[in-house]
Amino acid sequence: MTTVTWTSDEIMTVTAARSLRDRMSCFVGIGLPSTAANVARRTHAPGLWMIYESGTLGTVPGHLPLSIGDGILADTADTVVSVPEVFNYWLQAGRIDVGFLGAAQIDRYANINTTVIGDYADPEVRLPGAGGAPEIAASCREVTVIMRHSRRAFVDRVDFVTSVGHGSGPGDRERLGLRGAGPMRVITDLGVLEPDPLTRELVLTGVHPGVEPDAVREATGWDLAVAGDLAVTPEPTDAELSVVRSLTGGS
Amino acid sequence: MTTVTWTSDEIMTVTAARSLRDRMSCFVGIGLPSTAANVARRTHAPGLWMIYESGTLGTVPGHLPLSIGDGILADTADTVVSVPEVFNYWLQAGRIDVGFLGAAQIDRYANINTTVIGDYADPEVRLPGAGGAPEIAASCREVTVIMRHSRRAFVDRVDFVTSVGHGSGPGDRERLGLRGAGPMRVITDLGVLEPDPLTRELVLTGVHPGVEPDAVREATGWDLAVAGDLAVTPEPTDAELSVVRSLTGGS
Amino acid sequence: MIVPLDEAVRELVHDGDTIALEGFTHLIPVAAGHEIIRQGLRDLTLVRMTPDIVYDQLIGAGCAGKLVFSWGGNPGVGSLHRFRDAVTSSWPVPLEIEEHSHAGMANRYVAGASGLPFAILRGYSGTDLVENNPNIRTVTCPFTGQELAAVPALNPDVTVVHAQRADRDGNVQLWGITGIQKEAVLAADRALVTVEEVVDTLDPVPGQVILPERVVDRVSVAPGGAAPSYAHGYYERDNEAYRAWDAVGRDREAFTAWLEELIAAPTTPEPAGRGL
Amino acid sequence: MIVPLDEAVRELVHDGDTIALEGFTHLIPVAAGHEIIRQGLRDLTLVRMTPDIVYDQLIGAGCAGKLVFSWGGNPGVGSLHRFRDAVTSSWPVPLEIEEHSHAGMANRYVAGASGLPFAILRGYSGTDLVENNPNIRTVTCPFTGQELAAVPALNPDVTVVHAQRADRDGNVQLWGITGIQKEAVLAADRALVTVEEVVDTLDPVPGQVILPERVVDRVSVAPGGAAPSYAHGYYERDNEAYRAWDAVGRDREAFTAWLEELIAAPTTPEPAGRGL
Repeated sequence: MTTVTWTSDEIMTVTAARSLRDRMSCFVGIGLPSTAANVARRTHAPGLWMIYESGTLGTVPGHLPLSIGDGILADTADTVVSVPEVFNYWLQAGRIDVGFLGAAQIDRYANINTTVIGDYADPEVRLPGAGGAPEIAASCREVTVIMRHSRRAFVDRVDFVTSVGHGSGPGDRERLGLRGAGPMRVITDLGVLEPDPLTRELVLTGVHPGVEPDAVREATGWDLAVAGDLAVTPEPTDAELSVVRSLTGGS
Repeated sequence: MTTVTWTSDEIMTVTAARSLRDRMSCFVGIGLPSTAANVARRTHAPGLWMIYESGTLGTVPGHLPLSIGDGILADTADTVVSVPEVFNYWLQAGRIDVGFLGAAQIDRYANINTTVIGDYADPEVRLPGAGGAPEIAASCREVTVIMRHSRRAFVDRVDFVTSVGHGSGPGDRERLGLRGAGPMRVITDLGVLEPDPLTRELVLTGVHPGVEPDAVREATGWDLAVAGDLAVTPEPTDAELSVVRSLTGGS
Repeated sequence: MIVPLDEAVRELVHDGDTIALEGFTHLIPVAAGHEIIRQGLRDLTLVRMTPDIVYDQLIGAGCAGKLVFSWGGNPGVGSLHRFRDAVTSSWPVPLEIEEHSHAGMANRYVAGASGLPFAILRGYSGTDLVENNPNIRTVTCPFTGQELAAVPALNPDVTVVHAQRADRDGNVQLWGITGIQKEAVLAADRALVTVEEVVDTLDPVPGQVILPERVVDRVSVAPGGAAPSYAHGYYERDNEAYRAWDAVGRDREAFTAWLEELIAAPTTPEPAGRGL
Repeated sequence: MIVPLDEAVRELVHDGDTIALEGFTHLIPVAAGHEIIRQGLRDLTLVRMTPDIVYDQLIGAGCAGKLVFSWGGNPGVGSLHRFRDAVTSSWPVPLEIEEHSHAGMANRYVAGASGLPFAILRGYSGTDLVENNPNIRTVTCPFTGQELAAVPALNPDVTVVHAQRADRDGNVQLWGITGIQKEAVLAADRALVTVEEVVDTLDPVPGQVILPERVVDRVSVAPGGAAPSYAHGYYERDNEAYRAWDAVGRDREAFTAWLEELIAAPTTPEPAGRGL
């Protein structure tokens, strides 16, 4: 009998990868989202069609890119288009199934902040800013957010709405003219949060093996609701872990 | 002593070619304008930068194209861009020195009709329509029109304004937001017409050798004014004629 | 994905559809247009920047109820007589027209491909096109107060283009003058691409446009399918055929004879040189 | 046309200019940025979609009064500490910021390249960017009544890009990820292009963008001039240098030492591998 062990980052990555289906088109953010998408493509979703905002369409990189525009992305793409084209003809036109995003802060309605911690005019911490995220969150058919769990990151209300999740609740996306469904899952190193179909508030719907729901609630800055039928993430397989580690250099 | 003879089309083409200066950028219409631009490039303006609306930038065709998008235009271009790009990034942005256009009808204010003869809803003759002309006439720094002279073609008021020349007189282009200077010369098989600097009405400013001003007035559908210092087109040189004939197959 | 042309047309094109067969002089989908005539489709809204002789043929065959365009002619030769006859004499059926400039049509496709409801441009100002086309309006720049032309997005039910090659998955590659084809395909609900050939691998070519298979619904092999226009790297434009069309198109009887011959012929590609 | 880099910067860039040094991860004009630091330019409005470490350096050196951008970070590594320090502590000088999304910035350049005063997009709706940036407004579609975001055209005084090659006339060729460079050059009043090499003939390359010499004001040869970013076909991205910048940028003293070293160094290209 084999004892499989893994890190919390690894099970987060594997869980995010599993959320992708074969042949989906995925607009991939750099960092954790990129790792997860590349794991999916090397395991159960070989036909995953990855787009990076640098204009690389249908790329199949042989190793993980450090940036959104590494040469390996262009070398292996079906085609490389300009930045206006990737945003206008591909993202804005509604062709992308899922946006894979990271975030610095997220709130109970899955609104995302990557701009500032604190006041915009006099910030405590200045973050990189919007990048492609506001329109990825608006226009992809749905969005998956991948980020590590902490009270600093999971807040009642984000300091700055860089990208709209579910606004302040039901009907907000429609009112704002956002055509995609918005964040349908937030995958963390502790578990999985999904918006309640009625209230649109994020609810804990799954935990990773060995994680207690209370530990997740403790790491969340609002009074996190827990689903009645809380799922437990199936353990990563050897094959999944081996792909994650080959990509990240972990062991 | 050599006796040079030429046709009225040939001297029209040579005169139009002479109006181009070396290194100008020229948005070239098909037919007579294309012949003239290619003559210029093979005589005094080897650096003429020709654009056809099919997206061929800086093309140097080895023979005259029949259409606006013959393969020879792409084969010999500095680069080929999409049709939206040629209109938006090159024409609309105001980068083109001169538009070289033909017309079915032109009026005393150099407004151009390539749409219908007669009433739009129930036309006597249906013509091909606008193509690139409205925006070429609007956005090039200036426009040269090349067409054969006749009372049917040179009318007091065009049946349909496909492309604006000088509207109904001074100030109209500015009022309409047209940024180029508009048609600065009309070159025909009889002579050259230019807008009066004050009234913007076309005036006969030059005739080809052997053409009487009255013959031009006779072929014009309005009471054509004749400039006091009427020029006579210098005769085509052997070199010019030889290039024209090599391109058109004439002799 | 890769099916015979008659099947592809049957699956994707229906009576009453808005259909764009695009091609800017180069790579005109003539074989597909002829198949539409053969299948007797009716009441189509035909869209194209530069309707040329294959549109003259579709109009003469009575397939079209409306034409949306910016320049309708026989390039370098003259007028389209079937188009003229339909507009001036409603023969064989009345033809409604909606008329733009090239810049306007190009930007309508760009808006359609971009998921925007309209496009802005500097154009049309002062022309009589404006008062004859309710689809030419204005918007005011919220920064400068300048007034600009606005045109609605074009989103055809079907776009048909011809390309040099596809791979076996249906990824499409075209090059040379690529005109408005990418935007026309991306703007459409359904897309049919006829190709000169299907190959194992699309070796990159300078100036290429790639249409990923996920935006293409059907690929049909139609070697010579752009003739008498041309396919860069495969065969040249048959200028003589364009000149010869003038006499056929000019005369209803000559056209009708041509039409009967076309309909009687099996669905096969046009003859054309290869590998020029 | 083809002049040394220090001369090109002296001729085209002036204090107070709005200047875009564009490059989307690939082909970042680092050598030109360093020359701007050396020449001590001040009060620049720096524009770029993805300001990375060379913008961190320009900001830390006090060249910039304003930054217009959509994502400012050290890609794959973390934050830009000189940028943070300028925004939060006005060190060494205050830095005003104007902040967009990538889609907004890309469309601003497109409008600038197209001679339009503004661009429309589906974007920004519901975000806090709107209330913090007066350059994000709305327009209403005159056909559907839909409300869309509007952003003003970007027309820099100077755009600087790096490319693989130029010919002796100054025609420029770049390929690989070409980002927003074409639009940034076409939108600018003046354009400077640094290149890996000058060649006799620009042999066509798949995926190439050609910038005709008439839209380029100066070309300067700067082999390795994009390092530590990369030049497709010439050398790879130096990921270690990006990681190493974090420690330098994080500390005012370390940065100041780096800056003094840069200024003391002659105007020469960055070292980089060739022909990878």
